[in-house]
Amino acid sequence: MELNFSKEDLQFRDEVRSWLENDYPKHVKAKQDNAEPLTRQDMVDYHKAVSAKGWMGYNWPVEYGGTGWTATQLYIFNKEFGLAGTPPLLAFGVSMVAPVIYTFGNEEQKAKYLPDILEFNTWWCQGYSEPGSGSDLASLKTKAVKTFDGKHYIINGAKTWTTLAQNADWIFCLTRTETTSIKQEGISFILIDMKTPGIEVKPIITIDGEHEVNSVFFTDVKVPVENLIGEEGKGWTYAKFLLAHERFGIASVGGSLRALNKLKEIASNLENTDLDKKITELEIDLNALEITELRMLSDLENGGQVGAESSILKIKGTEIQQRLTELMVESSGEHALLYPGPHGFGSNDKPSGPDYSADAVSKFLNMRKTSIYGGSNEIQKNIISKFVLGV
Amino acid sequence: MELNFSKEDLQFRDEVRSWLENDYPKHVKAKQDNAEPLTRQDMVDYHKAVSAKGWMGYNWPVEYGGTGWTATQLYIFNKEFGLAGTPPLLAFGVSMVAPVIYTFGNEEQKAKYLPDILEFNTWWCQGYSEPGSGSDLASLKTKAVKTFDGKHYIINGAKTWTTLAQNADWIFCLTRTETTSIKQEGISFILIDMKTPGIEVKPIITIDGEHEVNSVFFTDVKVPVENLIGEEGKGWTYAKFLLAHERFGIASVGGSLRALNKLKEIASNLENTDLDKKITELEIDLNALEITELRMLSDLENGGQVGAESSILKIKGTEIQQRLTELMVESSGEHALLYPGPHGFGSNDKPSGPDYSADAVSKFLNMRKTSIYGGSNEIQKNIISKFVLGV
Amino acid sequence: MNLNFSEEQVMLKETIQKFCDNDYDFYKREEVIKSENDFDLNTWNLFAEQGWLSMPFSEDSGGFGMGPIELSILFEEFGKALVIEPYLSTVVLSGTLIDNSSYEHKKDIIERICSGSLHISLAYAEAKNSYNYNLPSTSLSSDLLLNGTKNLVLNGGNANKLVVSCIYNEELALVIVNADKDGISMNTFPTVDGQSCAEITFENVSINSEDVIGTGDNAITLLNNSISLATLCVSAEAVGCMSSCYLKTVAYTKEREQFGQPISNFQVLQHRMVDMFIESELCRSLLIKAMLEVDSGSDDMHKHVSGLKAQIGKSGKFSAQQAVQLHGGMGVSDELMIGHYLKKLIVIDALFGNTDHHLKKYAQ
Amino acid sequence: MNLNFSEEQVMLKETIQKFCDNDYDFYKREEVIKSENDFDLNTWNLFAEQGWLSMPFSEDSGGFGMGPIELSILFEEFGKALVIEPYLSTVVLSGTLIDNSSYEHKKDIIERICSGSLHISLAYAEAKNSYNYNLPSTSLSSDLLLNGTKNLVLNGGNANKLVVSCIYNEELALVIVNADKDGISMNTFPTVDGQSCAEITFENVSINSEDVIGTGDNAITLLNNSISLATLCVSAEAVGCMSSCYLKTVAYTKEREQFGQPISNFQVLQHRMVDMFIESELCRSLLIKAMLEVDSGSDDMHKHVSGLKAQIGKSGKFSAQQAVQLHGGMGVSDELMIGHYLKKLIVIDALFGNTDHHLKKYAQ
Repeated sequence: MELNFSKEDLQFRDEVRSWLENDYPKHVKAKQDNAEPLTRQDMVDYHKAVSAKGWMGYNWPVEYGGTGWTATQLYIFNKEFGLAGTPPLLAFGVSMVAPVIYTFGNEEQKAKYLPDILEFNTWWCQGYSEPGSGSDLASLKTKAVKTFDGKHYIINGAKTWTTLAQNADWIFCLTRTETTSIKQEGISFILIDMKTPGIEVKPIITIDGEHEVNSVFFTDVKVPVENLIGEEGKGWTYAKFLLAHERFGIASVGGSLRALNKLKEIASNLENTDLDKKITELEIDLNALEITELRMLSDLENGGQVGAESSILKIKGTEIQQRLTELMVESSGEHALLYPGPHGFGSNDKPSGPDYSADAVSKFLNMRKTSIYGGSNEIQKNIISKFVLGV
Repeated sequence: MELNFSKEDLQFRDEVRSWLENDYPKHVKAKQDNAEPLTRQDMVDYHKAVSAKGWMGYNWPVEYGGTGWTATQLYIFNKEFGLAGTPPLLAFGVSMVAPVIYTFGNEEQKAKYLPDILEFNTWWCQGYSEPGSGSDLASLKTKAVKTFDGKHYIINGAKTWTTLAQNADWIFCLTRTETTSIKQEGISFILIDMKTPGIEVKPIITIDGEHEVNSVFFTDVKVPVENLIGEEGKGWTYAKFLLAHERFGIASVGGSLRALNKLKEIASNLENTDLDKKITELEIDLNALEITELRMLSDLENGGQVGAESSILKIKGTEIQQRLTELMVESSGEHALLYPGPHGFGSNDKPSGPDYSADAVSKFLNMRKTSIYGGSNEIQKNIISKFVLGV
Repeated sequence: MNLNFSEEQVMLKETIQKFCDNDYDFYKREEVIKSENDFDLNTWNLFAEQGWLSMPFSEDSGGFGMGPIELSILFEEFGKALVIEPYLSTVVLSGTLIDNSSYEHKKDIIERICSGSLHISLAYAEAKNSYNYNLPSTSLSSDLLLNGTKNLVLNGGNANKLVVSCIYNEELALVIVNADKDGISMNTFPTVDGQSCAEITFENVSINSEDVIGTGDNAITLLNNSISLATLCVSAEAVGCMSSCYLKTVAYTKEREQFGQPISNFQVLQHRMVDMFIESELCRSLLIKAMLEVDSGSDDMHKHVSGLKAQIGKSGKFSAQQAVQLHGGMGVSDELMIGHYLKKLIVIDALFGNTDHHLKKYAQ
Repeated sequence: MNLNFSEEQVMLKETIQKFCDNDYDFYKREEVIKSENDFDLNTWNLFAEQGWLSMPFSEDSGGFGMGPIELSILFEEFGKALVIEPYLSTVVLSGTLIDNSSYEHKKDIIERICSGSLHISLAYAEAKNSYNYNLPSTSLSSDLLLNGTKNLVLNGGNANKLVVSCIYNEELALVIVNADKDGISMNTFPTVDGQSCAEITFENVSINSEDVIGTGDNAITLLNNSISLATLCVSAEAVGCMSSCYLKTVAYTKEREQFGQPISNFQVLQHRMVDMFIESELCRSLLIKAMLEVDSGSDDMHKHVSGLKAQIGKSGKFSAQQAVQLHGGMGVSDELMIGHYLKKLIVIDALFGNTDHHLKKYAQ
């Protein structure tokens, strides 16, 4: 039994750290460290820098231009990026649609889409949730009807909670190509160019004042049948495959460690023993979460399987992220009532009081989504109950 | 709006306090204050003293020898007794079977049973739960079959968790006189002399080492039909009536206040700020519980109805009682591992360390039952959900 | 004992409720927040006409002589509708403080508050005093020059006058000053709950001696009573928010279908809503206790306000967080009331001392 | 990185598991507890034969040179079966302390521990030291007379020898003394988890100078390492209890029918069991971290043991309380394991510092 990383892994960690110190774009780092909003171009610059290093395909096999990393390397990569406070890498292209394309797509599709994803020439978004379907994803209603000549689908319906659709070039959608008695059947996985006529993106402003998510409406949107991935009606299978692909990193250990360290530094100047105790409890929680993730990693690396236990990572990871922002609000005291809005107070006009309080509540409000999306924490507990406890 | 008691109520409170100071049997008080176990005779002495004062029928109407108290008086009575640390009055006779008898029984039955209950000449116990039926009380299986001549019931079956059956003279039982498709039908309410042949009482030792509850087995127990209360097959109605009768006092505000004061005194010598904070939170909780009970009381006194909201009193009352014992264990530190057993360490042989630790764990273990019995706290939440929230 | 409202109180409650239901919907509120103004002048004038701005003031000053019970009723209803008008700062924090002082012009000021023509803010907070309001660093010199910076002055940007806490002769003092006086500069900021506050700097602002409205123990009492009353009011507001949270969540879960049934069928959600209901009821009980204690001016009143506020901080955040969670994605949308209750309850926890602060105060 | 057990460790685990399953059932345990003896001599001899009593000792002393990982494996299995034999006091607390000391007779003592013929208890606790073990009031005079009272001496009533912490020359010291020596008197008491402990008074008990086995910093290190290792062991024991709690509760709720269905169908109970499972897994993770730190003797080892123990206190009580609650009436019956897990987990929280104590230690 050995918790330490191998020499190779330590070398890899040093390489990641070196990149973060030298090649993580400075203008992005500056804004990110000051909690200033990033522009679309900032995000593109950042992703292209990662791509230039050859790390964009962090969870892809080598044959498609991926890194072919071990689970441990991927863990180290995630943790170090989190510790450095980088923006999370956008998952929609590289980590969500790409594995579906290289696993179930045909050669033309692989050639058409994968290189642009690797180089971040295309920004993807995800068309899963609909106004009526939340945790019950399979109840989706967006329709794709084949034209008479069989060359196109005509798509009608609406998707919602679509993250950064306002920036996206492409969207991958679950659509209903057939109405069946079993709702998981008749679903197809279709890629749609966001410039296609008939697509309308409407912002949803969230309680933190941000425009991060959108509703996307489809009115008679004409899509070539070549954009169907795999077989018609098998979309649900691909969707489940995709979900299984985004397990690791969900614990956000690196990012939470960074936030914890900041919180500890703040608390050390406050002489508030109540806060100290809460932080200690949270630190132990985070420690337990990290070892739990490493245990699953160790199982994987040693030929084992990790199943529904990984829902623990989602549940505890999001609880810890939320709790960190709660304690940051608490440490702001009465100054928590100030609201900078999504674009900050501006540079000349900051209120006095602790500077960390400026975005404490915004972050707190933003983090509320984490226990809701990606399968709410209640759904995760259902999964553990069914698949781990067998009840 | 007025939280203060009326002059009359304050006079009544003084009368209760005076009785507790002067007439609460000294030998019972001494043992009770030292957390020493009471004998059967101690309990009889105590109840007879209450009876002598005319307070045994605390929730009865005047016509049957009850006090005819207002809800406020009953509240004061409960609270003052709790604050004085008296043993809880045994509910089985006076508060459970008696209201069923004077509401649904015939004149002979009233004359036969009520005076003995008022004078505590008979000790009653409750035959509700069965090995298979817990929260699902109506699934009970104990059978009562009428003899050919119609003069007796022959009873077979088993009851369990029967509190102090080892001391009881009589038991009131829910029995199945008919097998029906709706399980709530066909249940009859029958009184049984514990000396009847065929009854066997077997102790159940609980985790605190106490013999408080029992299993009671009935093998061909012959009971006169005169012992049926009300109509055959209507037992479920009477049982529900009975449950509605034991709502108040369940919050145990007086007893919890007494325990809280003791805990505060102990903590004041410990210089443990963590414990202090937990005690403060609990004190506020208890305060909220008391006002909540008073609000329901005020509704009653002003002609209103109190429904399923009173489940709050059960839930929070038991949570607070349990929490109090938890904090007492905590304040015992490492000495909590000592176990005096149900009969204490004896008088000459006490361990050093804080004296309050001697029975801290026993009480903690004993209190675990409170969130289980009388409709588990989960069942109480189902009740609130259904009848208050309407979901 | 009678814990029911009097007939007059029930009528007051119904009047306010009717106003909120009919004239204060979500969209109107959003419009005002997004406009240049921090509140709606017509609404404020309506408050004046209804007499609500006169409620807590003594009859001598032209008020209705109502107390913490009526204020609690008002604020609970305001909480349900998330009213943003600056009642707390002008009427409760500043108005009652002045009314309780022996300031010679107080009648004039209170009358103008009642008519809706005057806004006053209490400048009690500073960047570094973390809930200890009795030791400001703002000072009044022996020749009555005021120097220092106050922040989080609620509605400060709209205030015609300010009540400022400061140190004078090594004691706490309270002074009144016109907001447009020379030497006063101001920055305003939005607050999380859609209101606004100001950071105000005083640089050698000369104060008239008659405008020093309290010093020493008297100033401490005036300030603490005013803040205690305001703490009670925001707690009542929180109770309003909390009861709306559970009621709206029950309604939503009954309508929202997932997996072929309303999600209110799921027992975990049922019990969660029961917990929200219980927290709300327990807070209401503590509110009743505290408002009766403040009403009678008992020795324990600050203690009971602290007990209430400590619980409000915990229960409020719990209720709103669960309401958001059970609303799923809709819960984090700015277009629904639910998320705004969460913001309000966060602000209320932060105002006048959070849970941990009041737990310590309660235990003292 | 590899967090899986080695083949030898898996074999050890299986051997102990087999023993517990076959030879250590509930009724046998109950019999021993109710008898005059505090443990079963045959079982103890079997431990010796299996070599389990030799596990943690250095090979020089005749042990197997195993470490905290193997001890954790042993204690987790002991936790599942609630083994009451005094392994902790004789082998872990006293044995490893002596083995790590430079005591000249240590080889003899360790050999007798390994063979099962010698019991030793560590007298570390006193009535007033509330988890601060480095400042005992028991003292050793300059002419080597021991005076003072120790309490909560685990298995003290059966001990042939005692290791006693005391103050000598104003420093901490550890002495070994035969339990039957003149001047030693003893009272024994049962513990909540079915074991026993003693309160031992020393009155001018003369100590041989060679039996002072550690003084000053050396004594502090010996004592703290021994208690840290014991803390790790009881935490592993707790993890065993916790995993049994959720597994037995899952099994029970699947069988127990109410309202015409197994109660495991109720979502509230399902999520409660999921919470128990999660707590148990998180504790296991902290256990792994702590045992590896102790194994490597890292600077942070005491910190990580404290983190583990703090979590064990919370999670352990939660898991056992929920197990009792979900078993309903059966949960509070002394005839089922469930209630005994609760007792054990209460004892473990109390031993060597409870949650709050270790949170503070962790933060230091």
